[in-house]
Amino acid sequence: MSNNLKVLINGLVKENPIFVLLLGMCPTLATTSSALNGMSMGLATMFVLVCSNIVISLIKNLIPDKVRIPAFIVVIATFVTLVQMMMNAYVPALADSLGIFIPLIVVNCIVLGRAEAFASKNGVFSSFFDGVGIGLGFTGALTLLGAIRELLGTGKIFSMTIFPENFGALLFVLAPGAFIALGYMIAIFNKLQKKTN
Amino acid sequence: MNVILTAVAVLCVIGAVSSAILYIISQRFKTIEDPRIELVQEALPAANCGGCGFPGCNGFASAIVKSDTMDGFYCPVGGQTTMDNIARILGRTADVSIKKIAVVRCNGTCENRPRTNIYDGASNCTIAAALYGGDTGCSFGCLGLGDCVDSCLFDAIHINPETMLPEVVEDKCTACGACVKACPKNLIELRKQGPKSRRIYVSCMNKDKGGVARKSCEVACIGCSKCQQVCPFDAITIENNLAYIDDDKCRLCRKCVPVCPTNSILELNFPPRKEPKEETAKAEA
Amino acid sequence: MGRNKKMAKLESNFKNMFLSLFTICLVVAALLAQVNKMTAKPIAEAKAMKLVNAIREVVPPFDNDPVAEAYKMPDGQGDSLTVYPAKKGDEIVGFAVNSSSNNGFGGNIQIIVGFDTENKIVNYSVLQHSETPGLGSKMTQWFKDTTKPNQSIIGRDLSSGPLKVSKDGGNVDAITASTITSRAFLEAVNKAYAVYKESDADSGAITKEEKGESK
Amino acid sequence: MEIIGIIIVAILVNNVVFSQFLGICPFLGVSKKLDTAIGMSAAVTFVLTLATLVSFLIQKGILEPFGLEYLQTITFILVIASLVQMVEIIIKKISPPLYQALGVFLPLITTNCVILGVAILVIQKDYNLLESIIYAISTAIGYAMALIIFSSIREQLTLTKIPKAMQGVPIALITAGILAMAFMGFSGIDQVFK
Amino acid sequence: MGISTENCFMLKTFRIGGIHPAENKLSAGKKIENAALPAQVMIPLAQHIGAPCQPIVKKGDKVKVGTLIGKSVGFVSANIHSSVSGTVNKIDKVTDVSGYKRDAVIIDVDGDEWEPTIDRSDTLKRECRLSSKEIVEKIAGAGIVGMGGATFPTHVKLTPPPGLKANILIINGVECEPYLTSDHELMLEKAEEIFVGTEILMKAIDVKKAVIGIENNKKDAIARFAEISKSYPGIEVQPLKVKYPQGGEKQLIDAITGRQVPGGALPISVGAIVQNVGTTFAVYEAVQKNKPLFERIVTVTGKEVKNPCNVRARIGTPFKNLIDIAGGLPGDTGKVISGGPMMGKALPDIDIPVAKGSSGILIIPSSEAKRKAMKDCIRCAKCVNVCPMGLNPTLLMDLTEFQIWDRAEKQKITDCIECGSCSYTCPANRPLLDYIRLGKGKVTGIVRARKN
Amino acid sequence: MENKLIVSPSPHIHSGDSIPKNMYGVLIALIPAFLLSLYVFGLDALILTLASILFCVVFEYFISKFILKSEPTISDGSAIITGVLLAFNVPSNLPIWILAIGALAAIGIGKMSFGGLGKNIFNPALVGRIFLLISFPAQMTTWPAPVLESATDAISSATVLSQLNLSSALPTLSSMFVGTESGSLGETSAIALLLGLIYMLWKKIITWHIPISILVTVAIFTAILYIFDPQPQYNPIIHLASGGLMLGAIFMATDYVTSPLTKKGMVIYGFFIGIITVCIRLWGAYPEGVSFAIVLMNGFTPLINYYTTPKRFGEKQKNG
Ligand SMILES: Cc1cc2nc3c(=O)[nH]c(=O)nc-3n(C[C@H](O)[C@@H](O)[C@H](O)COP(=O)(O)O)c2cc1C
Ligand SMILES: Cc1cc2nc3c(=O)[nH]c(=O)nc-3n(C[C@H](O)[C@H](O)[C@H](O)COP(=O)(O)O)c2cc1C
Ligand SMILES: Cc1cc2nc3c(=O)[nH]c(=O)nc-3n(C[C@H](O)[C@H](O)[C@H](O)COP(=O)(O)O)c2cc1C
Ligand SMILES: Cc1cc2nc3c(=O)[nH]c(=O)nc-3n(C[C@H](O)[C@H](O)[C@H](O)CO)c2cc1C
Ligand code: SF4
Ligand code: SF4
Ligand code: SF4
Ligand code: SF4
Ligand code: FES
Repeated sequence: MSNNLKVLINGLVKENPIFVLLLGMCPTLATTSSALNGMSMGLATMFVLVCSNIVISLIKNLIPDKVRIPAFIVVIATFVTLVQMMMNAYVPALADSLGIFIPLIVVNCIVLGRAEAFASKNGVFSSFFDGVGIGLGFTGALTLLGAIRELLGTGKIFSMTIFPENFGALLFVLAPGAFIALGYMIAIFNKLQKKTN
Repeated sequence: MNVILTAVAVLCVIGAVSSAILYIISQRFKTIEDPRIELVQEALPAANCGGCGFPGCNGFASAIVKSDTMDGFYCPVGGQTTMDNIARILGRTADVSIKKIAVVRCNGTCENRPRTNIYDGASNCTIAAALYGGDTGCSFGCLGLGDCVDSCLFDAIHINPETMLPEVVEDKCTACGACVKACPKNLIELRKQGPKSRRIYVSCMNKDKGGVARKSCEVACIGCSKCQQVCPFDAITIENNLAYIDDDKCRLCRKCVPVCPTNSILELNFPPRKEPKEETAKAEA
Repeated sequence: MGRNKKMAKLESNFKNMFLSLFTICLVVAALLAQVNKMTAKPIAEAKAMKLVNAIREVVPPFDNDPVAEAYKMPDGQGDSLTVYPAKKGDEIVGFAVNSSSNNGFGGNIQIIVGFDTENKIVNYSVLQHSETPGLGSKMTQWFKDTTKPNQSIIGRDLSSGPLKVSKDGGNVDAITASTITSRAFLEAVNKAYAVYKESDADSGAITKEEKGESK
Repeated sequence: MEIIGIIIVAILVNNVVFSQFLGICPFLGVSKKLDTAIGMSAAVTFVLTLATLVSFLIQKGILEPFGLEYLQTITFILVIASLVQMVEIIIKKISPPLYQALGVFLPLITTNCVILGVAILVIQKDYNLLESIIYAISTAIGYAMALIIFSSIREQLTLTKIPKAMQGVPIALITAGILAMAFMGFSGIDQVFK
Repeated sequence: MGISTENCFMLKTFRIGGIHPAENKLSAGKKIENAALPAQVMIPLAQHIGAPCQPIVKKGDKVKVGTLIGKSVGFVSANIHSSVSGTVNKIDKVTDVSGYKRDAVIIDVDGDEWEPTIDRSDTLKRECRLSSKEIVEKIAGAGIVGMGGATFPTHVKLTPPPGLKANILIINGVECEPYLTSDHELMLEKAEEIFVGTEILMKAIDVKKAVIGIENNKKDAIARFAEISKSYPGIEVQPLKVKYPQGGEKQLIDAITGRQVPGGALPISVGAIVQNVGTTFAVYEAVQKNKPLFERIVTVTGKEVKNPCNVRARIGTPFKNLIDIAGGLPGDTGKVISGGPMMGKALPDIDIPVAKGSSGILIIPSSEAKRKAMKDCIRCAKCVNVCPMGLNPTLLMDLTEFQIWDRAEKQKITDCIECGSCSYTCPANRPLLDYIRLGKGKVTGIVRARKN
Repeated sequence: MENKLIVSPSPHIHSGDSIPKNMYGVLIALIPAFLLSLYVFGLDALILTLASILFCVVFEYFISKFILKSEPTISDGSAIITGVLLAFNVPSNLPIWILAIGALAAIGIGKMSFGGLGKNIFNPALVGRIFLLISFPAQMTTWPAPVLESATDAISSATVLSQLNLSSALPTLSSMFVGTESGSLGETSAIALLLGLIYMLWKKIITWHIPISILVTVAIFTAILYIFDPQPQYNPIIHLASGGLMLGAIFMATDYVTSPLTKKGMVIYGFFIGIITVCIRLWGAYPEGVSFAIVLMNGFTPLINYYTTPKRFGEKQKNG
């Protein structure tokens, strides 16, 4: 179990998909205009990640090497489609605001990357924890970025007012703000990591 | 149920078509890609420093997979463990390479070697070396402008602000040799790290005649050949008024160190000498 | 699962490759089709709910099914808008008009505007837009603020002429720094009014069934 | 006029990278050298156009008639993945120099959201075939432009000593942010074409 | 033939870049004095571009003024002659202008006895009946090298590669370096001799036309030369606008003929050969008077120098002796430079011997000697605008610093003539030329390695 | 020899030119425009300019001292220029706290993130300005009327350019040239800015290539449109004299750090700035496009530098 815990922590910090691996940049930038959106995107991705990790680690030996990647993609795409349908059915507003980035989870390098690098080599339990760890890392980073952008842009976090909206710099909820906020976050993350080392 | 059937039919057709295509592709690919390249590359440290003599880790991996020996392949960064791993991947036995380390062969500290002029050009050894002999009487010695420091990818060599000479950090140096190439005065040499990092070497490159050399630097090798005479293993040669200790022959007996009249032989990481201490003191005086 | 490691992987020959992909596709397609069947209804419902809620918001209370009774009316510019009549008992209490403009800052704006029977705007709701958050997107609330009579359009009677922003000589204050959005929004409102005007005059004459069919 | 509108919007107003956020990973990854950026741009243009065409046909020819729109994601990604590999094989076979210049980027493209994103977007936007192709090409040009400017900026940055913490991705993101700010200046230009 | 009349209003000059530093010609108009013979001379065996000489004397040998003591080895090399009479003390390593210790013949001076073949009279000898080949041989024998600073063996220059032929000889009387006046004084005092030298050179390379280029800040020399040129058909005097580095070979050819020597090519590719006035005078003396090159005019100058002057010094005389003629080393000395302030070499000490290429000794007070702290480049493009070769110095420096040699080569780093205009101009005090010189060397090495 | 000689590679003399000399030269060239803005907008202009300088200098000092841990270089004057130009690019009634955010964006994002003077890719003052324009569009696009009594239209709060789009009555040309129109602080008087240009050209701080190519491009482009359709919004004179064009062309596009190195490059750069400016002005949502055009072309500058070379000696042989 402690091993699984390690796998989990690994995903959260040492191999944080956004700050360290720099994968899945598109949804990171596009869906973090608010903390809620960021978190939802993170959770949706985490769901796909965990499910596909489990399934792939289960069926890994049934798949010939040469069709490994297409098979993985099909599995991932299935879960993505499931998420898509669920969200449309039960949280349509959120589905609207995440838009095209829900189907694009399919091509999120993290998901395929973990399938390839971890799930296809490990057992179900570790794969599950890997999915949860990486997924939490991703969700955490997205939520944090979303919260920062929302706060700087509109003075709110999760729609709770922290300071009057008039003082928010609109730029942060728009496209340029995404790049700039993420840029500084990575810089700070690097610096902190260097310090702890 | 009908809906489900069409879905199944459509997806299966698409799946079948793509798998057929992929099969053809895989057939063609078979001969081209050697999967071991990727495996080897994974085993490498990914520093892409070129220390192995190939253009980056990928180049090294492709080259070693194509060749059928381990000879001539050594990743200085990853060291022996990495080479062992690669050998395991490729099913070969790795050469036992001896760990080396960079040493700077100049001991002309500010005290030992007084400045005779002031250098005021760009802070770069190669530029200064192209201009003139240097800001001391010794035109062979370290210029202290740090080309070696800039060249090191591993942060393993630093100028000591007191001596103005570079010092190598033992456990960071990977013996990649970048600094050896960078030094315009050819002062840096990769030598065997030695057991417990114990090393002995002549820390001087001055080829001037004894008197001239001595005048410009207190610890210059004057080519007096005393060390050569005392060495029981014939490890020391003298050429152009300069002694050199061959690290293949040297057995670290330390006999040469005290006889040097100018203290230009350095010993590193040895325990303090017991009784012959006085002798050294005498030699120093 | 440790045991699995010992199990040899399937060989990459044509038959295996084809079969495994085929099987995966089969399973997946069946699964997805099933789930789709399950979620199709909630998705449609969610969509419908959104519309009904919007209608409910913009017209006086009603007890009919305005969506079922909806009909299309030409807006006089070659397009037609959907009108949802709201009835209490059999009495018409108002109309919700689904209107749009393409001239927003970010393009298309979809709104639904509710009128009572006396030419007055009851309320509006923005269904869809891609205006800038924090700027143009303020239109969802801006024109409802009845404490500021110069910017609210609630209760306005459009028979005296179309609404215009004050910059263009009208009497509606535009959203700060979003004149473009405001113009587009008011354009959609004015279009809705034109259609409302038509259907108001006709509502008694044309039966809802006939209109409903044209939906 | 409509077509020109699509082109201008796709290249300048809603630039894929700076305002749509598609294809950011290779945008950050392959933009360190100008030469590679140019090769990558060419590869993206080619694959994007082809993939949009094929997926458009699949959508209109198979999925919609059978009412299988929900299989969009899965079929598109399958088709695109196979397509990219096929293209790679073909180029390798018929023109090795072309492969050297462009083919090496192909594997990177499969997992690039631009391709799938544009394939889905043209369906969402309800474009016809011609419009879809135009949109795909313009998007690719916008991508190429972003990639090329960006790599030239990064080449220049490698010749200066920027603060340690900012080196690499952080400064690249800040630069992209400022460029995105500059591209916002074009907003509203599309109105002219309506 | 007189002053060329075209462009009297706008003086001719080269077309790209250039700067105009304060001229500071402090020793202008000072008559050439003869330096006293030193007690000992150190004559370096490498005073030219190319292979160093082989010494042909040994310790204890007696030599006279003009005795051959070093024989050239290889084609690009030049003979070395004794500049004094006396006894060879030893052949040893001596720090020379290069800043490194290199072989030199050290001679203890004893009297002043010249080789008898040398014609020591002052009379002008106009006629020269030698053939082109004989002239070149004589020049080679006299060990003449370019005295404009490059010290390229003159006989090599006069032997164009097969297939190329010169059609114009340009005499470089520009002396664009600030402070220096040795060429100027030489032109005033030895004008006729220079014209004869020019005629000899014209004969050697078989051209009908020669142009003497002089910058407009030497109006007296221009006037005198214009006067004399009337009696020398084919030789023209061309006043030039004052602009550094007009003395650079390529710039001078551009200024005078409007032809631009392509990158990597020799001047002969556009049919021109350039010789310095000092070299021309040395040619006259060698051919007409049999006198090898063993003395030269050196300007000793500097703002704090008591008596800036132009002296005729024997090769091998320590700089210190010449500085003493000018009133000794000022108390506030920061830098001693061999040559001009733009291209000269700073010396680590002043016991270094005068060589064939030493045109001046410049002493800079310490307040001006130290470079200001270097800042980051602000990309002001001033260096780009002043570069006479149309290069991009700031980029070249960066490329060198980051060792991107392929781009440096594409950016024509090897075209740099090391004029220093870029470093001079840079508001951020960047050591542009320091790095470019380094990069140029590296790239030249890479290119050469590729050819082999 | 008692004192040691100094040895360095050639050249051994220096022109004496320095970074502060250039920077303070630009500041001197900005004086006429500043005086005019005082005259037009009164005390507000003074307060805003001083505050902006203060913010920029203080931010630069703190960032370099405490975050980058390097020697602060505020004395070189570049932060002061950034401050002045930022102030010149905002309306005179902008709240000070917004100005502070703009200064932070300019210095923090635009300049110090890249390492400070000389390393930035984008013009810091304009990064600050666009940051504010996007973040606080309302405050950034409402201009107070000039405090001057003689102003043509004392109630109007729109700049000439926003009136262009509304095609309402245009102010007189002379008022635009002299600068009694409303607008951002520094962009009101073409004449005062041109004085600055002449000064900088005279002092050889900048060359003519960038400003002239921008102005000529704008003039020709709008003139062509005007010939086909003589509407006031196409009038080239109005385009030249109004808005931030002069300020941008003379003081901001010419920023050394962010503009091309070669003359060819400068002309290409200027040409595109001109074209983009006119396109945004006439057809975009923003009334003014100079700042966007300049920042955009700042982004293209490395590419231009990569592909343009100075005129090489001997490249095209012109013998004769
Ligand atoms: C990031 C950004 C987003 C904008 N979004 C909108 C918008 O959604 N709606 C709009 O009408 N104007 C929008 N604008 C335009 C400007 O706010 C404003 O200058 C516009 O041209 C009209 O200004 P006015 O309303 O004060 O006349 C936007 C501007 C920026 C900088
Ligand atoms: C390898 C080499 C070969 C040369 N060959 C010739 C030659 O054949 N003819 C010639 O006129 N000059 C020749 N030169 C001389 C150069 O063109 C040039 O005059 C010399 O380097 C000094 O010029 P500068 O002081 O302007 O730099 C040669 C130079 C070098 C380095
Ligand atoms: C930047 C630069 C400046 C030069 N200035 C002069 C000068 O002022 N006078 C001069 O005679 N030679 C000058 N030279 C040397 C000439 O290029 C060329 O070598 C010389 O005129 C050829 O004649 P020589 O071989 O007789 O010396 C300069 C060279 C360079 C590169
Ligand atoms: C001619 C000239 C124009 C300048 N223009 C600007 C400017 O528009 N904005 C700015 O922030 N700094 C400007 N500066 C100052 C400085 O170059 C600028 O802050 C650098 O970009 C900072 O690295 C200018 C400097 C000069 C010499
Ligand atoms: S000190 Fe020298 S040999 Fe050691 S790692 Fe650094 S560069 Fe390589
Ligand atoms: S060892 Fe060599 S490279 Fe290093 S500082 Fe000394 S001279 Fe320079
Ligand atoms: S030294 Fe070289 S780069 Fe500098 S100005 Fe002169 S020719 Fe140009
Ligand atoms: S002159 Fe100096 S500051 Fe200006 S561009 Fe050249 S190197 Fe940079
Ligand atoms: S997430 Fe878009 S390319 Fe990686």
